[in-house]
Amino acid sequence: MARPFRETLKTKDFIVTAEAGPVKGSNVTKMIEHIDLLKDKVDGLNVTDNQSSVMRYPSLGTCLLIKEHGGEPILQITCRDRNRLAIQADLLFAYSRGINNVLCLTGDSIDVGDHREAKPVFDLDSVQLIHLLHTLNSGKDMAGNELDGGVDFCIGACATPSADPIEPQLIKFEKKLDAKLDFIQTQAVYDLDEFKRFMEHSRKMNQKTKILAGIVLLVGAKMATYMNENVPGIFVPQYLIDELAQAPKGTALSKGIEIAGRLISQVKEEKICDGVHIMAIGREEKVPEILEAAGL
Amino acid sequence: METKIGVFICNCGGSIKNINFDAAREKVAKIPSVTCVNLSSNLCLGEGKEKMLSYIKEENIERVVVAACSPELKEHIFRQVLEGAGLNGHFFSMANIREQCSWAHEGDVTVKAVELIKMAVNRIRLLQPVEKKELSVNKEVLVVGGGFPAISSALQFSRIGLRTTLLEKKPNLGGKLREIEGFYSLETSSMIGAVEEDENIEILTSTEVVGVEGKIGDFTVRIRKGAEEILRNFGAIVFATGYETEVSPQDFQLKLGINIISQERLAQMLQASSVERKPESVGFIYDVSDENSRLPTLATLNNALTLKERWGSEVYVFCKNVKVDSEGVEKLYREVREHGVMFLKFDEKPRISAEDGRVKIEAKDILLGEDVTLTCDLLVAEEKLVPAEETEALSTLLNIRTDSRGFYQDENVHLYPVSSERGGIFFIGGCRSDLDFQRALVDVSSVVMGVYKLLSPGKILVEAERVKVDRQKCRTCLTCIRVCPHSAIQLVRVDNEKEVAEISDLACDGCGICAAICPAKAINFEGYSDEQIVAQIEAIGAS
Amino acid sequence: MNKEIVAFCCEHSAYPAADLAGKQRLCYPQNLRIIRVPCAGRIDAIHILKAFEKGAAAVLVLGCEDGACHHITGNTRAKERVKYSEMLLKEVGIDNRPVGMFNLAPNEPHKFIRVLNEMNKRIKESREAK
Amino acid sequence: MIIAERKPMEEIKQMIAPYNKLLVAGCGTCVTVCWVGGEKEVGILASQLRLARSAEGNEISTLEATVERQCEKEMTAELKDKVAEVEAVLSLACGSGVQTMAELFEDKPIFPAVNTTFIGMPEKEGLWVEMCGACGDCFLDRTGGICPMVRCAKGLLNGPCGGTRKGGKCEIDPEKDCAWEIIYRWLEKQGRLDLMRKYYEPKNYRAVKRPGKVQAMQA
Repeated sequence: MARPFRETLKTKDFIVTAEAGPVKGSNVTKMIEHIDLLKDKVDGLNVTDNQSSVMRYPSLGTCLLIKEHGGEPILQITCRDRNRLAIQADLLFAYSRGINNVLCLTGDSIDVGDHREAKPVFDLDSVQLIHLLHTLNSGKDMAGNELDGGVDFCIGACATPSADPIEPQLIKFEKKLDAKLDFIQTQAVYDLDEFKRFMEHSRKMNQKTKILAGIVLLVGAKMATYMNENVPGIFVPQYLIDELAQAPKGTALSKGIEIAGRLISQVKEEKICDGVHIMAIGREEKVPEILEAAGL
Repeated sequence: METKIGVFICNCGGSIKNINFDAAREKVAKIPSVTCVNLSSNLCLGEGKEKMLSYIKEENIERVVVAACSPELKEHIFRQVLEGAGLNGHFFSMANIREQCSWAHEGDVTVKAVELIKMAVNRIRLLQPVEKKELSVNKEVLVVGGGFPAISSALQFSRIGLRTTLLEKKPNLGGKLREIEGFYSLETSSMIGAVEEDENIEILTSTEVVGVEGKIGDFTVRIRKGAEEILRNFGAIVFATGYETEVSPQDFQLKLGINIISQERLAQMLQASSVERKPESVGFIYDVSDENSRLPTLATLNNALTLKERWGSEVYVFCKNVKVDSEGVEKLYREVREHGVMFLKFDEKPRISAEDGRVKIEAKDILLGEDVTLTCDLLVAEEKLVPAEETEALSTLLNIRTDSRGFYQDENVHLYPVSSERGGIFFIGGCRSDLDFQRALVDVSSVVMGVYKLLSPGKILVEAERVKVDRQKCRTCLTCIRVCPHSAIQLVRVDNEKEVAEISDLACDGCGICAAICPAKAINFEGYSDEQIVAQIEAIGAS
Repeated sequence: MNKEIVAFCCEHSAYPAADLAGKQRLCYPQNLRIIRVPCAGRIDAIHILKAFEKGAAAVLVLGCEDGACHHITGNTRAKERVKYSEMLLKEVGIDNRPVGMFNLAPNEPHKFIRVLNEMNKRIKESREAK
Repeated sequence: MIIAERKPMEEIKQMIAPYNKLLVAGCGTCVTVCWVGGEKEVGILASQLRLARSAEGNEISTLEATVERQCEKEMTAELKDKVAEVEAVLSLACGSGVQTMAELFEDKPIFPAVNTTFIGMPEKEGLWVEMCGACGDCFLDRTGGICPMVRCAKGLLNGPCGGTRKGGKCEIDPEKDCAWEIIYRWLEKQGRLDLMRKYYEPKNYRAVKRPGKVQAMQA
C-alpha cells in the first residue's frame, strides 16, 4: 500500500506527484494501465476534475480506482460544477473510501469547454473551498451541524508563479496560505529564475506549506507557442521553444522529455522547492521517462 | 377647413419640353388640397414672381409648391415671394421636374412630373410653421496662440472693430516667428509691438484655455493663469496653436549626437559667430516617413544654401520627394542646386552607420538606379511635423475631431479651410495642417472674413426650434447629446425637476442625425420629420 | 409602386450630383424617385422599411464622400444604418429588394449614374433569381 | 438601468403566427434608453412584421403604442382600448413590463419581444455592459466599487482566478480587463489593498428570497 501523502510531505526531501486525466467515456482500461504504471513511481496521483470544462469520467471515480489499485490519489475539486452541498457530500464519500488528499481549485470557465451552455456554479471560490475543508476537518459542516464521523483531509491548492501582472495573484496566494495548506502544486514553471523569486516571496510568508513546482511536458515548439498565446499563466521562454524547434524531426517529444527532466533535476539540486508535480497531459505513459531523465 | 395649396408649374423658359403641361395641370388639380394650379414659363423672373405673389393673395393660398428647376437654385427666391405675400416662408416645397425629371429622361415624363408634384404636395400638407428670430451675439473674439497667424489675425480683427483677446500659453508672444523671419523679411518685434500697442487687443500670456461652454456667438471660456481661473465670454474662438517638430532618428535606429543633429541645432550653429570646426561635408535626410514635408523641405533648402554660403561645405540631400508647391520654392530649389547641392532620391530607407567618427549613408538612388555610399561629417536628421502638445486635450475639451495625423480639421472639404464642425470655432495655421507662410496668410484672411461675417452684424438670424426635443417624450438617455456632431445639444433642467435634452438654435446645423437616432422619437425635425418623409414615399407610384 | 427606386439624397452631395446628371443630359430610367434630405444621417431604418412596405423595388441612401460629410459623421452613420436595415429585412425573409448606401461628391454625376445602373442591375438580378 | 436585447425574429414570428391583429407595445423607460423597446424600435419591429407577413401573403395589421413605464399598472392600463382592438400583444418591455401587461389583460395573449439581459450602463454610445446582478447583498464597499459577482466571469469573491491572461485580461474575453485586476488597481490607488487581503466567507446567495419582494417601511 502507498504511503499516505501527508506523511510523505512531512518526511520526504523531494516529493514527486503526477497527474492523471480521466477518459471521456466509461472504458477505464487505459486509465488503469496508467495507474499501474505510475502508482509506485510517484508519491501521489492527481486526478483532474472535468479539466478545461470538458465533461469526463469523474475525478472522484478515478481516485477510487487509484485507491483500489494501491496508489495514493489526490482528488482535485473545482468550484465550477457543484454547489456547497454537492461538494461536501462528495468529500464525505471520498473520505469514507480512503481518499484523503484534496487539491482545491476555482476551475476553468465554462466558456472554454465543451458544454458552453451549462450553468456555471461557482457557489464557492478556491479560498472558500480551503476554508470549507478545514471546517469539515473540525467535525462540522458549513452550516455548523455536527458530522457523524468526521474527516481529516490533507489540503492543497495551486498557484500561478508566471502570472502577469503578478500582484493581484500574490494577494490571492497569500489568502490561500493564510487559510493553512499542507501543499501547493503550481501552474507550469519554465523560467526558474522567475520561479525562484516566487519561492522567495512564498517562504517569507510561510515555511510550512510544501511547494511542488508544476512541470508540463512540452511535446513540440508548436505546443509551446500555443500555450504562450492561449494558456493564461504559462510562459515558455524563447530559448526552450528554439531548442524544441531545432530538434531533428521526430525527436521533439524526446527533447521535451529531456527539458522536463532537466528542469526537475535543477529544481532538486538547487533545492528551489520541495518537489515537483508532473503534468504530461495526455502522455501519462511518458512520466517514467521524464523521471529517468531527471535522474530520479 | 382644408389647407389651400397652390401649385405653380414652370417650363423654365421653354427648356422643359417633354412634359405635357396641360395634361399635368389637369392631374395636379385633382390632388386633394390643391386649390389652384398655375402654369408659367418664367416664374423666377420679376414678372413671374409678381404674378405668383398676386395669385397667392387673390386665391388665399396658404402653402405653395413650385414645380420647376432644382431647389438648389431658386428655393430662396420663392421663399421670399411667400414672405412678401405674408406667408411663412417655410410653407413651401419644390418639385424638381427639370434637372431630375425632364432633363434626365428621354421621352415623355408627364406621369413622373405629376408624381413629383404629388410628393411635394404630400410633404407640404404636413408642414408646421417655422418662425425666424434674431439672436444677439457677443462681438468679442478670442484668439488662442502666439505665433504669426494668431498675431496677424488679432491685428486684423482689431482693425475691423472686433475687440480681441490674444491668449498664449508661453510667457512671450512670437511662437516660431523668430525662426522664419529671416526667410520672409518679417519683423517679429514690430509685429509684437503693434499688438501690444493696440487698444482693441488684450494680451494674456502664460495662460491656458481649460474649458469652453456655450455656442456660436455666445461662448463662455474658462481661462487659467497660474492658480487663478476666470470665466470670459466671446462670440467666436480662433485656435492658432501651431505645430511642433519632432526629430525622428529612431527611423534609422540612431541617436542624435555630435554627428547627427536636428535642423534646429544646425540653425543655431549657422547663426553662431564662429564654429570650432567647419564640417567639410553635410548630409540632410528627410521625408522618410510621410509626404507632408512642405516645411521640412523649406528648412532644408534654406539651411543648405546658408551652409554653402557660410561654410562652403559639400552638401547632399537625401529625400523621397522635394515638395516645391509653395510660393518661390521652385526658384529656391534651383538656386540651391546651382550652388552645387546634390540631391539623391530614394525609395527604400537608407542605411546609416558610424564610420571613423563620421556618418556613412548607403542608399539606392532611384534616378541613377545605383547604390550610393557617402560619408559625411554631419548628418541633419529628418524633422516631422506633429500636432502641438495640447492639441489632443483641446480636441477632447472642444469635442472636435482631429484628422488621421492628429491635426485639426484638415480633411473635411465642407469645412475647408478654417471652419470646424462647431460654428464659431475656427482653426488656422500649423495646428490644422503643414502650411507654409503664404498658406498661413490665406488662413488668416479666411478666418477674418468668417468671423467678420458672423459677428459684425451683432446678431444672427435663426430658424427657431426647427429641430426640437419634445420634453414630455425625452427619456434623457443622452444619445442625441453623444451623437450631435456640432455639440448643439445640452441637458437642461425643466422646472427644477426633470432633466431633458435641449437643442440650441444657434449651434444646430440641421443634419437630423439626432432625430434619426432618438430611441424615444422625441426629436422632431420640421420639414424632414418622419411623417413628412413617409408622406413623400406614400405619393410614389400611387398613380 | 413596385418598380421604383427610392433614393434619399443628401443635399450637400448626391442631390446636386443628380441635378448635374440632368444638366448634362445623362439619361437614366424613369423609375428613380429622389427624396431630398439635409444629410444622409437623417435617414434611419424605419424610412427604409417604410419605403419597402409601400412597395419600393430598391432603396438608396446617398451621402457625402468618406471623410467629407458636411455633418462629420452623418455618412458613416448612414452606412451603419443601411447595414442594419439590410439585416432587419433579411431576418424577415426579404432578400430580393436591394438597399445600398453610396458616397459621392456633388460633382460626380457619372458616379450617380453608375450607382443607379448598379441598383437597377441588382433589382433585375434579384427578380430573375425569384 | 435594465438592459435587454431583441429576441431572434424567428422566435417572434412563431409566437405571433396565429394572429392577424397585433398591438406592438413599447416601454418609455429602461428599454428606450438602451435602444431596444422605445417608440422607435416599436415602429421598426411593427414595420418588419408587416413586411414579413405581407411577403407570406398573410397580412397583419399592427397598432403601435409606447407607455412611460410598462411595469406600472396605472400607466399600462392606458392601453386598454388598444388592447381590446387586437388579438394579441407583443411587448418590447423588460420581463417585468410584460408580466404587468399580462396581469392587466388576462384574456389576451401577451408575448415578449425582447430578452431581458442585465442591469448595466452604457460604456459608450450604443454599447451597454453589465454592472449589477441584483444579488440583494451588495459587496461593493469591499471591492473598490467594482462588483466581482458580475464583472468577474466566475463571480469570485477572494481574488482573481488562475486564468487571468497576460496584461490582466479576463480568461474568457481577452478584450476585457479582469475585474480583480481593476479592483486591485483601484484599491491600490486608494491605499486600501488591505480590503483585498481579507478573507470573505461564501456569499449568501439567498439574500433575496425568490420571488423577491421589497416592502417599504415608510408610509
